[in-house]
Order: sequence, then C-alpha cells, then structure tokens
Amino acid sequence: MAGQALLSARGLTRDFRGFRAVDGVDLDVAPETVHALVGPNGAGKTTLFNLLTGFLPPSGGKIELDGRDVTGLPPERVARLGVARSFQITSLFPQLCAREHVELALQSSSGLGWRFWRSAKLMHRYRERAEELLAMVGLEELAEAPAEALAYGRKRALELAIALALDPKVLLLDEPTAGMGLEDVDRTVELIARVRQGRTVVMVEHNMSVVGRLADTVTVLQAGKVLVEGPYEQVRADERVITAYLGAADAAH
Amino acid sequence: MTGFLQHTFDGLVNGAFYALLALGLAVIFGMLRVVNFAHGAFYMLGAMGAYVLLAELGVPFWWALVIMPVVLGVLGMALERAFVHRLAQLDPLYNFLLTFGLTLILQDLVKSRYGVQSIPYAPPAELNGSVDFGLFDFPTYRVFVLVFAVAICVGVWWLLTHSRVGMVVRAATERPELTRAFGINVGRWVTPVFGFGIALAGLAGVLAAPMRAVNPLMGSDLIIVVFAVVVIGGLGSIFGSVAAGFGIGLIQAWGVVYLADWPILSQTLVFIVMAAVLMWRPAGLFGREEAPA
Amino acid sequence: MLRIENLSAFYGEAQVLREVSLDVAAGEVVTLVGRNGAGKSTLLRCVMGLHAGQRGTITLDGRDVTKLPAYKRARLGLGWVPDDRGAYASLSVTENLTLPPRVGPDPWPLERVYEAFPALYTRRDSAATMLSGGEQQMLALARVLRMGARLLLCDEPTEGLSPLLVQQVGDLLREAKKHGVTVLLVEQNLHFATGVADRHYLLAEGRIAEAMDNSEVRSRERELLAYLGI
Amino acid sequence: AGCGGGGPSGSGDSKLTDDKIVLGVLNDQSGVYADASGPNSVKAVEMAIADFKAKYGDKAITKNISVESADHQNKPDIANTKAAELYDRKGVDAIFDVPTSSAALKVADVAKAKKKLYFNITGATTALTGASCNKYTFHYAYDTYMLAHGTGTAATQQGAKNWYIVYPDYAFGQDMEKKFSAAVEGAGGKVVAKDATPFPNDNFSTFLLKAPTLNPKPDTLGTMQAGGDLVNLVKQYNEFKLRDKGIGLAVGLMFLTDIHSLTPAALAGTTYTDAWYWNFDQQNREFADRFMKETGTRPTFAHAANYSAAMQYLEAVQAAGTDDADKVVAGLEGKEINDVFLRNGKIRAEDHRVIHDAYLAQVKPASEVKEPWDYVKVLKTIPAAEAFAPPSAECKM
Amino acid sequence: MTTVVDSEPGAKPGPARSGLVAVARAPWWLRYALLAVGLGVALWLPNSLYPPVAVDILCWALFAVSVDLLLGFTGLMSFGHAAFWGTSAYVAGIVATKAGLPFPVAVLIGAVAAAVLAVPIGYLAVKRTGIYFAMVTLAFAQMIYYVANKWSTVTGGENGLPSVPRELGGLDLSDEYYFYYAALPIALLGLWAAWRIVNSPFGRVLVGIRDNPARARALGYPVHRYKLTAFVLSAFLAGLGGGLFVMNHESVALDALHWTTSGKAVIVVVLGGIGTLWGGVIGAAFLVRLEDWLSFSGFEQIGLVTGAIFVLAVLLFRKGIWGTVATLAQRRMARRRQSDS
Ligand SMILES: Nc1ncnc2c1ncn2[C@@H]1O[C@H](COP(=O)(O)OP(=O)(O)OP(=O)(O)O)[C@@H](O)[C@H]1O
Ligand SMILES: Nc1ncnc2c1ncn2[C@@H]1O[C@H](COP(=O)(O)OP(=O)(O)OP(=O)(O)O)[C@@H](O)[C@H]1O
Ligand SMILES: CC(C)C[C@H](N)C(=O)O
Ligand SMILES: [Mg+2]
Ligand SMILES: [Mg+2]
Repeated sequence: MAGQALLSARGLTRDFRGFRAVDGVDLDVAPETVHALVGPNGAGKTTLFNLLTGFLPPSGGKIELDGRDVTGLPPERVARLGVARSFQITSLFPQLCAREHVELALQSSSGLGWRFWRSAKLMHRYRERAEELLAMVGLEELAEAPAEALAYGRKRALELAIALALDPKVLLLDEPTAGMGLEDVDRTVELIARVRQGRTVVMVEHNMSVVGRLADTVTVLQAGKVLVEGPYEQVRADERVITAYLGAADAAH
Repeated sequence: MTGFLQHTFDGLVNGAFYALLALGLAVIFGMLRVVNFAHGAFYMLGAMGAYVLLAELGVPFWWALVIMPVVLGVLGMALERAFVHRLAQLDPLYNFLLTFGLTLILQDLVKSRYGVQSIPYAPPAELNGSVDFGLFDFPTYRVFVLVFAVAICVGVWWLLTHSRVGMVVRAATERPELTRAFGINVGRWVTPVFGFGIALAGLAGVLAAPMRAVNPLMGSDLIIVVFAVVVIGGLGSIFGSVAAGFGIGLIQAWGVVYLADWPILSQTLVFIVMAAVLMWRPAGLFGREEAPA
Repeated sequence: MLRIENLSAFYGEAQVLREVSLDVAAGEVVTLVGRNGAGKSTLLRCVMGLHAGQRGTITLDGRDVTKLPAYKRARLGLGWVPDDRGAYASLSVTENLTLPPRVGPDPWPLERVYEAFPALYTRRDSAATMLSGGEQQMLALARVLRMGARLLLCDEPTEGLSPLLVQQVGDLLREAKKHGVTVLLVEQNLHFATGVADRHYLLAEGRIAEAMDNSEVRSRERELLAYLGI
Repeated sequence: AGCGGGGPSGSGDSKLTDDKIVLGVLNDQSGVYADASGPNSVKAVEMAIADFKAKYGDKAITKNISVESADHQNKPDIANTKAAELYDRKGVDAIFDVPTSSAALKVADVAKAKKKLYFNITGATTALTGASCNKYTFHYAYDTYMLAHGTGTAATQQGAKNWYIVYPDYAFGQDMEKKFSAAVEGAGGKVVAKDATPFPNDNFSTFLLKAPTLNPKPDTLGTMQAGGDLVNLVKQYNEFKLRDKGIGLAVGLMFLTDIHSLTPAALAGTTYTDAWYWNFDQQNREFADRFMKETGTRPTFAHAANYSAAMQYLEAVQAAGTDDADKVVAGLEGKEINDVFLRNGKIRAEDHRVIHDAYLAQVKPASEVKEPWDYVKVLKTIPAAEAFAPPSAECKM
Repeated sequence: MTTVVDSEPGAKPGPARSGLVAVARAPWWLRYALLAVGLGVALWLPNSLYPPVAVDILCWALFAVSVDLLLGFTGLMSFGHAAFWGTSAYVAGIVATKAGLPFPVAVLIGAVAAAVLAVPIGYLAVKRTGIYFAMVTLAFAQMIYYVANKWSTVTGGENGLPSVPRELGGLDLSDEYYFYYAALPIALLGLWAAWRIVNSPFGRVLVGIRDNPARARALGYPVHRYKLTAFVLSAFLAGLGGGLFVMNHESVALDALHWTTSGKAVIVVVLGGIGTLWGGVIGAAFLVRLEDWLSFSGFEQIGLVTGAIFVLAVLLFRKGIWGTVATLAQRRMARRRQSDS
C-alpha cells in the first residue's frame, strides 16, 4: 500500500505549546483517488493540511510525495512539486480581480515571475486559460470584479479556480463547499468530479452527502489521531464514528 | 571584581531606561497596535519639562516626577483623540508615520524655544550622596533610578495581566467594531492607555534629567536603540521588552569596557544582538510565533 | 420584541437591502434564509448598529434604537454571532468569553459554558484564532450565551460544524428559547432551520420575498431548496 | 558677485562688483554651537559694519554693505551647498565663522574653487592651515594646537601630573587628544590612560567609574568633549563625585556660554584655554557692553573674533580700493594688527594662520562670581608666538 | 506575559490591509502627454532653479521611487533606506577620490555596493513584515551609521569625505549647470528601470505578495526570495540616487546614513502618493524645493514645517499629491463618460 501511495505520512505529529493537535497520523493517499478527511471540529484536519503543504513544520514524523521526502519543505516548494491547496478561511488578494488571481496562479510554474526586466504584457498569454477556468467554476461574469467585492460563496469558488490553475498532482481542498448554497454545492461537487480525472484529491468536508458522492476513501480523525479509515459506506456505519462525529440522529440521514 | 560589579550595576541603570521606554512602547503597541515613533520625543519632553518646571517655576524634582507624567499623559490622550484615533482602522504603518511626523514637530518646537544646547539639571539634594555596597559605591540617585524603574515595570506588568483593563483594550484595538457590538465603549478605554504609555515615556524622561544630557534631541537616537530592544524582546510581549531592556543595558556596559579595543563592535552591539535574534527567533526572544497562513 | 421597518442598506452606491420590514416576537426563533449575497449578514449588522449606510427604523422592545450606537444596543440585550466568528487573536479563549459585559437577566456562568463546550475548556488558554474553525464557531455562540443576551443575532452558526455539533447547536438554541431568549437566525441549512425555528423569512435581492411557518417550509422544502440554489 | 543660472560667471573689472559688499555668516543657527556663535555672530558682524561706516563716513568705499547668514547645521554637505549658494546666489564676498571642522574644511574648498574670501572663526582643526590651506582661507581665532598647548602645558606645569584623557571619537576629539597628550608629556606630565567615547554620547558613566580605579590614580580628568557632550560629562563628573575623589577637571575647549549654561558652580576650579575674555581689560569690556546692549548676553571669543575679522576685511577692501579677492588677500597677508580681539596679532602669509595672544583661564568658585557672566579669571597670558604652532610644512598655497 | 500575539498581516483576520492606493491607469494619450511634459520640465529645470537644487531633486526622486517600490508595490516599509543611499554615497565617493574614475562609473559602483549590502540586511529583514520590517530596517541602518562613524580611517567619521572629484572624460563639470545635464540621463535611466520593474511579471507577483503573502506561497511563489529581490533592486536604485547626491555636493557626510534621511525618503513617498511611483518624483520636487526655500528665507524650523505637512498628509491626504490628482481626474472622467452615454 505504502509503495503505491502518491502522498503519504508516517507518524506525523504537531505540537502547539504542549498541545498535540496532530498525533502520530499515518496517511496514505492512493493516486487518482478522492480521499476525504472528516472528524469533529478541532480534530486536526486543517493542521494536517498545513503540515502536508509545508505551512507548518511537523514536530515529528515524515511526509513523502511520490516517494520523495518533502518533510519540512517550505510551502512554495511543496506547491511547485504539484500540491495545491485551498484555504478553509478564504484567502485571496483583495485588490486583484478574479482573472488576475488565476493568471497569477497559472504563471507560477514558469520562471516568468522573476522577469523584472520584461513587460507585464507577457502575462496576457494566460488570459484565455484563465477565463476557461473561471467559467468552469461559474465566475465567468465576475472575472473583472475585485476579490473583496465578491460574496462569500463566490470567493470559495475562486479559491477552487486558483487551486485548479496550478494543475496540481494533488489537490487539497479544505471544506470546499462550506458556506455555499445548494446549487453551488452541486456545481462544486460536479466540478470536483470532473477535475479528479488524472488527479488526486484530498479534502476536508463536513457535508457528508458531498463526501458520499465523491470520496473513494474516508479517514476519520479524532483528537489528532486516525480513528477509522475505509470506504464511505463502511466508515459511516462505524459505531465509533457515529458516537464521535456523526451523532445518532444524523446517521440515519 | 569591583570594576566588574560596578559596570554591571551601571549597565542595569542604563537598562532601566531602555526597559521603561520599551515598556511604554509595548503597552501602546500591545493595546493599540501603534508603534509610537514619538516615544523618544516624549521622553525628551519629560526631561525638558522637569527642567522648565525647575528653572522657570521653581518646582523641584519630586514634584516634576509626578507632574510631568500626568501632563504628558493628558497630552498623549489629546493626541490620541485628535490624530492617532483617526488612523486606527488603517494599516499600523500610518500611525507609525504620523508619530514620526509628530517627532519632527515636537523636537523643533522645543528646539526653537530652548536651543539644542544641553541643559544641566541637578539631582535632588536628598539623593546627592552615594551608597556604599561594600565592594563598590554608587551615586544614590542612580540606585534610586534602578529601584524605581524595576518597581514600575513590575507594577505595570501585574496590572496588564491581572486586570480587565489589559484585556478590554487589546480586544478593542484588534476589532473595534466587534467589541462595540459586545457593549463596550471602545473610545473610553483606548485613549487613557495611550496616555498611560506616553506618561511612562515622560517618567523616564524626568528620571533621566539629573543624569543625562537634557536637550531636544536626547530622545532621537535613543528611540532607535529602543526599537532594536523591543525587536529583540518581542514587541508584543511586555515581559520580553522589559527583560531585553535590562539585558541590552548590561551587554552595552560590558561591551564598552571589555570590547574597548573594537569600538565598531561595542557601538553596534545591540544591533548585532538584534540580527542574531532575527536569525534564530524572528518573533523575538519572548514574542509569539505567528499563526500559519 | 424586534421590529424592522422599511430598512434599506447600501455599500457605497450599491443598494443591498430594499425596504425590508419584519417582526420578531419575544421568545420566538426566526430564520432568515436566502442565497449567497442576498443581504442576510448585512441585515444583522444593521440591527446591531454596525452598518453606516442605512435608512429605516429599528425598534427594540418598543424603543426606537435607530440612532443608538452599537455598544448601547448591546447593553439592551443584543448578542451578535458574526459570520466570521469574530475570535480575538490577542485574547485567550477564556478572555474571549469573559470580555463582553453581562447584558441580560440570565447570563451563563463560565462553568456552564465549559460544560456545554468541553472542547473550549481544553483550549481555554490558547489565543482564540488558534482554534479550529469549528471551535471558533462554538466560541462565538458561547460568548453571547455568557453575556446573557435576550436577542441573539446568529449569522450561520452551523457553518463548518461537524454533524454532531450541529445537533448540539440546535439543542442549545432550543434550550435558550425555552429560557425566553429570542433568536434571529441566518441559516442555509433548511433542515436545521426547521428544527429550531418558528417562522422563516425568505430574503431575495434585498427584499423579503416570503414569510413562512415551519410546516410551510417543510412541505415546500424541495421547491425552496431549488429556489435557494438558483 | 554673479548670480545663479547659466554658465560660469567671471568677476568684472569694476571697483566693486555690483557696487556693494556682502558679508556672509555661515554657521550653526540652531544647533549645539548656536549659543557660542550662531545668530549673535551675525550681530557681531553687523556691529563691525556699523563701526566701519561710522569710521569712514563718506570716505567709505561704499555704503552698501550688508550681511547674509545661513545655517549649516554643522553638516559638511549642507555647508558646502550653502557656501556655494552664498557666493553664487547672494553675491557674498567673504564668508565668516563656520564652526565644526568638517564643515570648515568643506567651505575652504568652495572658497578656493570660487576664488572668494573665507575667514574661519569657530572651526578648530589645524588642517585649515595645514594640508587643506589655500590662498583665500584665513584661520582666525583658535585651533586645536592652541587649546591643547595652552591647557595641557600650563595645567601640567601647575601641578596636574597624571592625566586621564577622554575624547569624543571623531576628528576634532582625536586631533585634540594627540595634541593634548603631546603637550602634557612635553611639560613633564604623564597620560595614565586615554579613552575614546562615542560621539555623540549621553552616558559617560563607564569612564567616570573607571577613572579612580586606574593605576596610578590620575589627578586630572582631561576632557576634549564640546557642546552637549561636555555639559553631560560635567554633570556626570559631579554626580560621581570625582573632585571629592581627588580628580580635578581640565577642559579642552569651552565657551563662555557653556559655563553659563552649566553654571559656574558645576565647573568651579576647571582650567581651560580661552582665545579672548570679555572682562580681561577695559577695551574688551567696552566692546562687551555694546554687545550686551545688542544681544542681551556677553560675547564669547567667537563673537569677538567674528567682529574683528569682519572689520579687518572691510578695512582691507577700503585699503585696496576694490573687493577683488586677490588684491584683498595681498593686502592682508603679513599684516600686523592690534584690535579688540587680536592682541599682538599677525596674519601669517605662509599659512594664513592669524596668531595672537591666548589665555589660560580658570572658572571661579561660585563665591567669587560677582556679576552675571563674569565667571572666569585669567591665570596667564600665553604670548602669540607660543600660543600657535609654527607654519606647517604641509601647507602649500 | 500573555499579552499579545503578533500582528503580522498574514495572521491578522478582519479587514484587509487597506490604504495602499493603487491608481488605475490613465488612457494612453494622457500618459504620453504627461511623459512629454515631465521630460520637458526635466530638461528645463536648471534654467529656473539653482542647478544643485535641481540635481538634488533628481537624487531624491530616485530615492523616493526606490522606497515606493517596496512600500507601494511590495507592502514593505523600509525605514532604513539611508543605509543604501549612504553606503552608495560613501563607496562612490571613495572610488571617485581614490581611483579617479569617471563619475557615472563611480555612481554605478556605489549602487552595486548598496545592492550587495542589501542582501544580508534584506535576508534578515524580510523575515518580518509590517511595522516590524520598518523597525528592523531602521535599526540596521543605524548600525551602518555607527559603523561609518567609527570606521573613520575609511569614511572620515564625523568629517565625512571632503572633496570628491567629479570626473567625466576630461569634461569640465565644475559648473553645476552642466553637471545637471550629465546627471540627468543616469536619473532617467533609474526611473525607467523602476517603472519597468513595477510593470513586469515580477511586479505583479510583488503586488500579490503585498496583498496576501500566504496565498502567494500556496501558489508556489517563494515569498521571501521575491521580497529579497525587490529589496535588493530597490537598494540599487536608492544607491543610484545616493551616488549622484555625492557627486552633486562633491562630499559625503555621515548624515547620509542617519535615520532622519530614511525618514525623509518615506515622507517624500507619502507626500507624492504611495504606490504611484511617479508620486515620488513629485514629492521629491516639492520637498526639496520647499526645504531650499525655507532655509534660504532664513527659516530655521524646517523640521516643524516638514513634520506638519507630513502629519497633515497622513491624516488628510493619504493618497498623496499624485494619488489625489489621479483620483480626481478619474472621477471627472467617469462622470463625463456617464453624462456622454
Ligand atoms: N497555530 C495554532 N496554535 C495553537 N493551537 C492550534 C493552532 N492551530 C490549530 N490549533 C489547535 O489544534 C487543534 C486542531 O485544529 P484544526 O484547525 O486542525 O482542526 P480541524 O480539524 O480543522 O477543525 P474544524 O473542522 O473545526 O476546522 C485545535 O484544537 C486547534 O485549537
Ligand atoms: N464591504 C462590501 N463592499 C461592497 N459590497 C459588499 C460588501 N460586503 C458585502 N457586499 C455585497 O453586499 C451584498 C450582500 O452581502 P451579505 O454579506 O449581506 O450577503 P449574505 O446574504 O450574508 O451572503 P452569504 O450567504 O454569502 O453570507 C453582496 O452582494 C455582497 O457582494
Ligand atoms: C566646538 C567647536 C565649535 C569645534 C568643532 N567641534 C570642530 O570640529 O571644530
Ligand atoms: Mg479546519
Ligand atoms: Mg453572510
């Protein structure tokens, strides 16, 4: 199993001043699957994301991407190795318009960003692709709106477009549908279903119907540890998961 | 040995000024997110004020020690209301710039009235002797300064960590709108805290008057060193600022004596320490690390 | 208890609320549903007195509070759970909870808060923004309960919460209601909304499009969901 | 004098360019040396103009004589610009004063380039008459040699045998320290230790703590600090009670205004070298009385020297019948002068050092101060020939 | 001790960091017209101004633009840029004195030296952001100041470097009027470089980093390295200004390294308009002219006046001269467009 995992963690641990948020997590994400992380609030899902993407250095353990040790690499290095993420709490460039966000993301893999002696007009080469991506997430009409003026749900969609623009091997999505209306949720699910082709997706999600529709594997975290791992149907029927996370009433739902 | 003890004590006395100034900076910053560039200017006003009180009104040191912090505290509150307040919602850099401009104005105002010549100011007669510590003796006034400064630092620290004041003002500065929505009249809290921080600078100034050069520029280079001190200690941390203040005082005193042959080194010691701290702990010795993302 | 008449709100030139009028009686739980960007959060901010560009009247217990500053409204018993959760980075969890003054007759003591939210107890000395998203949401709710607010303005309190916690929040709101607390709730989750609320307003393009009761919402759930999704 | 704008401007052949004489005072108008020279030096130059006009009446070469002043803030780059501006834009014929050696040297360059006169009054460096000397620059009142030689030699002869010297770590201080040490040792004294202090500095405690622990214990603390640093050092010297511990104070350079602001009590017994003292004799006192009427204070030696230099310049123009710089310089070189400031004065042609008598002075104890500003008694007159070093070989006009 | 956590912008929730103004672009014809006018003024300048003052304006314009490159386009406020201005000044001065090089070469060497110095300082400073960055750069600059003060065998300490020659292939540049025209091309080249940097792909990344560094990292941009590069480029431009300044005054003073010089550069930028680039040029012209006029009219409290103007600008005209004019013009144009349609 570990041999074929695209992204894997061994004994991953993170302490915050004596508080252990992630506690010896082993995780194997198989290539071209959708892997969902669920668990109670504060279980350490976002922290695990931060560890996997280099935003936090782990206190212990090891992370491998495609067989390569990436433990402790800074986020920009991890990103350029093909791991893109969205943020749970929306994180955009408030003064740039939606299209510019995507262009900036598209440009990052080339060395163009360093050309301080060339004209910015060179970035026009990304325009078409940027508009395509925006259309994909339903933002085609808001391409020129500054990010700060977008409503919350739109911002979430833009987050997704940016992550896609990086054309990553692994896409890490932190609650991609949180705060979205129903149709947006559907659209997002469809979108993820579409982009997962040829990609690996790891996502944190509380919306169990979304998990059910997308996930191949579900890992349940609790108090920093892996509680259960397995296919969706198996996990949601698990007694421990019902008590710790789903709750009796919702389990039937 | 005697020499070493003497220089150590001397370093602590100098550190007391850094500590008091860093404390005032930290209080204002901690509460208002304002780095008060004018802190050095208020230190200067404290000392100049003590001189003016004595020379023009015959008011002695002890009274100045009470009057000047109060006067400057009130002035600080007025400035907060009139200026600082208006920029509270913007990037903290704007208030940094504002207080920088105020520094230029205050310095020049005092300069135009009193010139830049240093002015003498004698220590109060009660403290004019020296204290015998067995191995060495030290001017009483300096001993007094050290004891007094330590007492103030401890007192302020206690107040901020064990009282509601500290909490409310931190909240009010971080998210004024939300805090208002919780039924707290934000304006009522922030202004006095700013005044208090300024009063601390004024107090340091009065303490400095009998033993330092009193002139309109006395705070201008000092404030830069104090900035380095708070970067070392961790600007958000009251304890860190005070500890770094005393620490830097000591290091400088030893540096001047034991690195006398490398004057470039002994003069820039505080900045070298700062560079080292930045390498090792960017948030400062006692500062907290920032949250991810 | 709360009456809003002809409320209009603007961001610069753009009008977000158009002549909205609604009532919330004492002890009632009323939800406000609507698509993203319909103006729900803006409405709550207007009630709280935090939105500058507004027109119309807001009455609380028969008293016109339109001109009152936010902090005075809060002292009349208003408690706000903002959509961004409003955790203070510079305050610990305990400090976040004890910061607001008590404004109502029935404030929760800290022990009770911690009993209801054990997760907060374990993290009580951390800076509040270090909490996980869901923990921050609990904190925001716990905070207004500790204030003893009589009218809660909750902006999507279940967003990002685990299913178990969503149930807990529902229980909490029902219990608060039992103690006579009034709630104006912004919610996307219709299932949750019908579980706790008495009545519902549908906000569309800045106007109240419809007022409905629970049974109506249940019976029209599919239609509404579709509508909200459009 | 020309004006700014295009191209170089040559001076014409007329008797006086623009038919007027403009004297420029370039000094510290608001900084640490503003009291010692500053605005009152401008007053002194104005007094000289008035006296000149009164003396020559209708025979004066012109009645159109004015003063321009500028603030150089003790900074060489500003001094440079201002000097050029004074000469170019304000039509100044001669610049006076210029305290602070670095600025003084800079202005000497400008004077040389613009071929205009320059009388340095308040700069201390001997480089003005050494490596940096030039045809248009005169060094008028004092220099580091005079200070060090006067105080170092005389005080050692009078019993100060073991010296601890502290000096500010910049050109003036370093120069002073060298000359002082040489003078002390030349007179049979010993320099026990010397320390460079940061400049500027407001905390001398380290050095004051060190003084009594030196071996052998010094009997004199020689300080080369000036201005604000001096005030500060004296304050802390008193605080650490070094006089009680048997360590006297000798000051390298001090102006009357320094004593005034420090109060004579703080300095009582301190010896130093003065280039001129207002209450030395009747002639000085008369000038001082007039000066007092103009300004409300007694003149420092810098004020008197500014007056004297302006007067001598005007006299030289009058004598030459033109303000052409070369002719005026020719008239001044080698001239022997006695006036209110210069006693046994002479303008040396070799290096343009103006030599004159100097004075070893001591600050009176408070009990002997009878009159405001009369803080000093002159212990000894140092004859002009001894007061200044012989012309330096480095100076090539 | 439980006082406060850092307020690094990335970590700060709530309202976005507002205020750094980005002025939208004017139509092309207007931009060319403005450029033509600007060039015309630059060519005419020493005929209506005392030439050394005109050169000072060029130097300060470069300096201000270099500071704005960081402040307005990278979101970093350097309060220690005097370190680069001054270092270049000393190096250019020493090189010109000792090696007798033509002055443009000396200026270039000075600017390179400034850029080299910017590497270690920038490396440490970009670890912090916001107000901390300002304080750290301030402190490092003060350190350089002390070093220059102490290292008097090389720098002349308090005395500075007197008599720096300005040499250019045997041309006589002793007249400031001609020197202005010799300096102008260098200044224009520097300004053009700044414009190029801002309007390059690199410049776009910088703006992204300014607005949300964490996001930029997640996109794969090594934020620290970008900031460091911007810092070094900016130091180079500041160095060009400092080098020219030395040649203009034919001397170097310690003052060039003092924090007041750094502060003045920031003042110029704010007066001109943060994030407007050309605002710095306007600000420089305004402040240099004002100071010259004040000192010439015998007014001593220059700090009082600049301080007061600055305080007013920060309180009331945060967009600066350029920003305010641009906003007004934009609004007018928008209104006209509206009434047309
Ligand atoms: N920077 C930090 N400092 C201190 N504690 C932290 C920090 N970041 C996270 N924590 C703590 O670690 C635990 C895990 O947080 P995390 O954000 O990973 O939870 P989560 O599983 O994503 O929850 P949610 O579903 O609510 O978003 C929480 O208890 C949180 O308080
Ligand atoms: N600061 C702002 N400046 C300009 N427009 C804004 C601002 N904040 C919100 N808006 C706009 O006002 C409208 C209403 O916003 P509001 O946040 O009240 O919607 P909402 O119903 O709460 O949406 P959501 O479900 O996404 O939270 C939206 O179209 C939004 O784009
Ligand atoms: C005290 C002074 C006027 C002397 C000055 N410091 C100089 O260097 O010459
Ligand atoms: Mg999370
Ligand atoms: Mg909302």
